[in-house]
Amino acid sequence: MINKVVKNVDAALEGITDNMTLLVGGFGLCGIPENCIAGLVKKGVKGLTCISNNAGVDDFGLGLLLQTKQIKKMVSSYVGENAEFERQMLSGELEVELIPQGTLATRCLMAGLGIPFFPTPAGVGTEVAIGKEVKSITYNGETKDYLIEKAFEADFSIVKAWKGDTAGNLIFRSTARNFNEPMAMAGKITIAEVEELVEVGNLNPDHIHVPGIYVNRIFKGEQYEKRIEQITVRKRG
Amino acid sequence: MINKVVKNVDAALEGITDNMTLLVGGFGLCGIPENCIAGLVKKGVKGLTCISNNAGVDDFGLGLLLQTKQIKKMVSSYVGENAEFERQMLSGELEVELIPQGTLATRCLMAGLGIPFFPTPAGVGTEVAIGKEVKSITYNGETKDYLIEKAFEADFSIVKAWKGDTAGNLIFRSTARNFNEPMAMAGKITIAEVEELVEVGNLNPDHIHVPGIYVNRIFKGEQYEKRIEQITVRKRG
Amino acid sequence: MLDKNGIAKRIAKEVKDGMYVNLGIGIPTLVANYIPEGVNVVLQSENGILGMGPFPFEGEQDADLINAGKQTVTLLPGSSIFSSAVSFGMIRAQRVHLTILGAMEVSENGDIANWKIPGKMVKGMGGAMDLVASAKNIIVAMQHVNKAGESKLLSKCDLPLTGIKCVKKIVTELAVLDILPQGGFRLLERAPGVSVEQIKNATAGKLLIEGEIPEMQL
Amino acid sequence: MLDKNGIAKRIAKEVKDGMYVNLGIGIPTLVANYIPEGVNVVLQSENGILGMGPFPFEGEQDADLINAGKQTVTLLPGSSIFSSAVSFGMIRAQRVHLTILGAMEVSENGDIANWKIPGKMVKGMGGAMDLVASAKNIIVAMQHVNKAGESKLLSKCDLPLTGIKCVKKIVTELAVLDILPQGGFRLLERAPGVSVEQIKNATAGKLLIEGEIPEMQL
Repeated sequence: MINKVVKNVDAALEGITDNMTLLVGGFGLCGIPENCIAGLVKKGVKGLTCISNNAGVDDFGLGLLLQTKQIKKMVSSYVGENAEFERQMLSGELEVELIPQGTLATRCLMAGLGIPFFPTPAGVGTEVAIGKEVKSITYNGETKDYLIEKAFEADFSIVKAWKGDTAGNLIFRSTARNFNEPMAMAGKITIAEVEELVEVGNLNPDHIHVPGIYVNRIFKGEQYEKRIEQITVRKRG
Repeated sequence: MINKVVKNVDAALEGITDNMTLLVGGFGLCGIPENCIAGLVKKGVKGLTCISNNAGVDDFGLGLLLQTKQIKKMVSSYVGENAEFERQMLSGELEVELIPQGTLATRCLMAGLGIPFFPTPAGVGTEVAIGKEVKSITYNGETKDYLIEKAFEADFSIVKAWKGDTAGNLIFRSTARNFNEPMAMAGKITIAEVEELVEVGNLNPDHIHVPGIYVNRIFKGEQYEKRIEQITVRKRG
Repeated sequence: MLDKNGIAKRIAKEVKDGMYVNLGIGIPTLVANYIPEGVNVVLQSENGILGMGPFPFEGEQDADLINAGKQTVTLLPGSSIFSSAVSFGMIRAQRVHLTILGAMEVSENGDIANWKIPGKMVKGMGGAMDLVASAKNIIVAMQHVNKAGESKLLSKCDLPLTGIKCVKKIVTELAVLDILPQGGFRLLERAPGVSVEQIKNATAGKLLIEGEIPEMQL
Repeated sequence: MLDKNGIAKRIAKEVKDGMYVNLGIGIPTLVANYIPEGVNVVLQSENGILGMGPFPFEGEQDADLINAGKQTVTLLPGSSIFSSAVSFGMIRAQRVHLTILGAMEVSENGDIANWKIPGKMVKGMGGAMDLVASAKNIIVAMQHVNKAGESKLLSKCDLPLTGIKCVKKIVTELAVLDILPQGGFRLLERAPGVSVEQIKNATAGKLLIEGEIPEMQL
């Protein structure tokens, strides 16, 4: 097997320089690569374009990189759980591109599958369609318009998994899978941080969500806060 | 949960009529829906178009449906482990469309993802490209030609899984996963036969390969021969 | 006139046995509380769940298990987990039968606007554009008029669109209406105590009233 | 002159530490036997394996575990299993670094023909067209001449093509050659005991010979 283990977050982030484009996994604060984000803050790279479904909250997730003004542009489907984000966007300091969530996820998957563009009906007739090729397609007897969307071409993917092995194989836990799975497949270089790093032979090959071939570097995160954005509970009857 | 269980193979195959197009899972004889194929022989439907990576051997797999001349057309990537197939093809009784294996798999996956066409470089400059749209695309700095291929529009998908639950969730075992996973996602109606059918709650939601939403009917196959096409072994040193 | 729970209760009657359903944030989320026993439906959450259950009991919340509204939830027996890419794949492939979501405006040809108000902070469309572009059946839960008393059922939407020609049915505090293939809001039911006249006054788009309009049964 | 195992042995030297490799049926399969200890490579089988191991011990074969040649195989620790769709996805996305496969003909501009002979029973291209269209590095293991003594390294392929401008290197019983970006077979090494003259006579396409051609080190 090919060993993908790097010693720590600094080694994992090697080669990330100013003005690069990063795919950053997670949905809300669920399954975000906490250690890599902290590492990027410490590293101080600037002018980043971050493609991530959300932009974190003020003091956690990508919000940390917004506070330090390391992000030039966000590509997301839903933002604004974050006062600093709003301030930077309204002041024009931060560029924001909003795209449909399914388009975002699929642009990742298609990068991982080597399919440079794909049609989707999402956004037809809306401002998302501006400047995009529109094609009328009949499929399964239904004719409708589709936008032609492009697979991402990001420099690095940064994802967080539950378990990983030294060969880079990843297993996610519950809805922390979200964008981490397609983004892990999409980057030119994929960095995975995991809660538990095991030797090869300890993961069932049938349970692996992302094969190690897609992962260039893997390390065990030092600690995980795993913050919850909205705790919603019910009382025991 | 929505219960997808049907009582037996006959109930599972209900609605399959002459001249329909079926996606049939498996690679070689590995992971083929043995019980459904036997059921189709018994049912006697004719003029079928079968999309399947291979065409079985003379006395097993899709070869059984060739013997009874129920197949009008095969769409496959590799055939001919089968004398009757060869005879019917050479005599013109059987129509054969050969397409690249990755194109075959991806045409299934894209159907399951609602993406009616996609570009692939496979087959550019070969006879596979005849009559197809060719597009020059620059992706990740590399410019090359791609063929535009279409997602399948099959009437039924017939797949075999290892375990399934009453909600239609499927788990495959080892390389019996192959085309079964994307084909399960691709049919207008998907029929899954399984070695073990369990009640909901017995499968780990993180281990499921095909979510039950894609599966319309599920049943436990009566028996599995699981024949091996080429036993290759080594002697203990 | 219905309150939010009343609207949810009425929409719940549209949810049929055997459906896979995606519920948006707000009133649509409440619909889950009114689906009758014996009607087996599976709730999809677009961040990667089929078989979403109720909120967890206090202390049992799991940071790795949230819904598309970022709330902690639970999984029912028979649930499955998948990536965001597969989630929108099954939506795009029309395996999710029914989408219920909120709207700021709906037009008489079925256009919907629910993500952006020019001049205000824009949070994004999330998965709404994907859902409305693909779902075969879309029911909108909304207020018939805005706070200024202006109709939100228009001949043409003023706000930036989320999707076009997609809404099939609307349930408001005043009425149930469907949208005809050739265009126009067809009045189907009145909310308890609401007159046809009130609905007429609250609807700016083309309203079709044929025969006697019954009162909703909740 | 090399036998099949000799060709495989020579190709094995092209396999570098850290590579993901797809081996075709025939001679390419033998390459696995000659990869030196300490060179960590992962074998991909396009039916859905990364980390393919050797054939199983007698009696331990598993009908659910085969390779793309439909032979029973084993899995090494650290292997993973995936669908055919993901398998060709990783091939198309160029995550598989090296493809080694057989050929009936190769042309001086890197075209390859290896799936069809007109008039004979055609079995199909399997995954070959996908592999040659996407792999960044393609090495062909083949006989320099056919049974009739005719060269299989041509200026232009006669047989139906599998892919165009894709072959990077060729190892035959006589020689190692690479294909130049501008076209032409460049002779790199002679098989033990084979003269440049023999290779010239066996090569119909444009052959480039620069300086002294060393004998292969096996």
